[in-house]
Amino acid sequence: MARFVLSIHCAPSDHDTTQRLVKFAHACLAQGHTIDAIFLYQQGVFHASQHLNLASDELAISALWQTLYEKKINLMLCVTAAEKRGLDITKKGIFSIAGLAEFAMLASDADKWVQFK
Amino acid sequence: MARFVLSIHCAPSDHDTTQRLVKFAHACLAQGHTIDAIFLYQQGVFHASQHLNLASDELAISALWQTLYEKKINLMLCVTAAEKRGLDITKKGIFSIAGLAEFAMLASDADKWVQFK
Amino acid sequence: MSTLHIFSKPISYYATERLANLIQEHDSVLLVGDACYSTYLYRQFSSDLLFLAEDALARGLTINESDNALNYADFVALTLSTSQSITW
Amino acid sequence: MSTLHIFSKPISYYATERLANLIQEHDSVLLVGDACYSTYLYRQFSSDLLFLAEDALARGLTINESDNALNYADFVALTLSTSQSITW
Amino acid sequence: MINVLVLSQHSPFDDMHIRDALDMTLIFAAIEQNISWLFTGPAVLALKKGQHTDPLGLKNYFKSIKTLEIYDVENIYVCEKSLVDFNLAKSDLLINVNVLDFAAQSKLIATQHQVVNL
Amino acid sequence: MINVLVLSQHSPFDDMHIRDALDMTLIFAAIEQNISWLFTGPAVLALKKGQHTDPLGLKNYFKSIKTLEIYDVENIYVCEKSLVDFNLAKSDLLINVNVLDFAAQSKLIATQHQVVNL
Repeated sequence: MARFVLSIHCAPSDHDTTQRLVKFAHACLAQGHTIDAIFLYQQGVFHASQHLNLASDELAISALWQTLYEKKINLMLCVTAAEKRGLDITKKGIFSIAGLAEFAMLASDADKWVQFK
Repeated sequence: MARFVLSIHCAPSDHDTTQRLVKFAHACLAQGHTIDAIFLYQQGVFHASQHLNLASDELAISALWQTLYEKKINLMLCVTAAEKRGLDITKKGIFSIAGLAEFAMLASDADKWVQFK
Repeated sequence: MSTLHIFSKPISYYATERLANLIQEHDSVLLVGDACYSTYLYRQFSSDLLFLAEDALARGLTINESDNALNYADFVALTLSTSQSITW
Repeated sequence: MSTLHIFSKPISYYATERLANLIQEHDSVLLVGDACYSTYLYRQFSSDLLFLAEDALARGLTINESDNALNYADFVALTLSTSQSITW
Repeated sequence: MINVLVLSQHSPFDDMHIRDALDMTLIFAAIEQNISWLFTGPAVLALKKGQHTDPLGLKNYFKSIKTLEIYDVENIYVCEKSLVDFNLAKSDLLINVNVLDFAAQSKLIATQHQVVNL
Repeated sequence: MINVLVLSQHSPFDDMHIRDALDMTLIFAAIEQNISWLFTGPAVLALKKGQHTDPLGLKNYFKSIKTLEIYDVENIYVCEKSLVDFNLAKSDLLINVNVLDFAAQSKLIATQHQVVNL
């Protein structure tokens, strides 16, 4: 069984990429693989916003991240990327605040790193 | 003398475009023109974030918007674009919350609409 | 030692000439999202294109029996059967 | 009735063929930001390119006397002397 | 009443570009300006028939495109060359559109008061 | 120790792409992995000498690029074709780099454990 890290680089307004990352993550787990971390980097940091307000016919982004959190996946928010982009890191919800070094170490130990953008 | 509206479409992490919009706006005013509104749309809504935390050698984005606010320019934040992207619209600072219709009416009355992206 | 190249947009989004030169014959090319609209334009990168079935179907494309249409389990397996992936 | 076309990135970011066909001879083409690195590549859009002087200088480019180098006052004036602008 | 042109160049699910353009088009129609919408490049794919992105969880905005006429948005233009590039015929499209060559697109742009590229 | 390749394709002031790539490169060097950084397309412009963006208020990250060697980042690669496209010679660049043709770039990619495109 393999160890994955995933990273998301696009804003939550990119619904298509978001749903793809979530499905890929669940498919990994279904095959018995491990996901050591999903890293929110570049515009991807905004996925950790606690203020997403979407209509009911839109992709339920917050609920999708919740499904990954419930599978005990470490959802890591890059703190420097977040601060430069104006995300309120005091309200992080299910996301953990991390430095680039923490993620780079996990990525170095993982078998595969797949980017979503 | 002409009436302008400007719009910004890129995130605050695009420092280059941001400084250009600000300089263009001040140059408009210096020539005696009016700026009826600057509209934050698409990823541009994040300029209204109250949580930008930049190092001192970075572009002072919040201070630049303040200079435009002090010139009494209406800094309009598109509410639907903001909600879809996760911006906290309860903390709007110097920006005013507006619908697309309000901006479209100003754009219809203006002589020129210049986009920054 | 083959690389998985992942594309999610129509080919006009990419530096076609550069990529055509970089992608090797034994590499895998996977089309997802909006890249599925125009799979045929991607033939210059690989004669053996892979694409995500549900993304193609959602976009109104018909899948032929000869097509390499993948589901998510296949996508995961593909990342493991290649040495590394690049999301362009 | 001329249009001002504004570009802020190197030309490879744009659909060159389509734009070359859309831009009219009497239109104005203004290069700002990272478009200033490679002004010569933009000649296919116009024989009379305009660019923002301070953006070009910051990027280490030298400005010749024959160049149409603009400051921000010129940029504002240009938006008024053209009928409409498009930021590509 | 002024002439406003919305320009779309992005592919259908590239961020929210096409949806932002749709919103902008509908708003200008609502405030009774003479609005036009021009699709070029991969944006023409947003007019393609037979798309059902609801199974992916993505909002099916193609339904709203189909209702543009109801909202009195009649000036929908499509770049001829882009249709060819994506192998699309007029009959493959969701709605009735005006197909324009480059010269006609330039003319369309020249008659506008404002052009917004989204 | 694994081989990690950072890929840069964006122009110098397109959002924070190059700076994000610089941060990523430095971090992998700091945790002592075998890091390489490949510049292709407009990204090669980030290596151009004589740029002073401080007057624009933009962070002069070119200074940090110059210090890469101090941080033991020695594997800096540049696409040969992209240098030609932007009319740049090796002597126009801030630092000493390895210029690679397409075959050499493909080989570089093939020897990596992870490739990150920023």
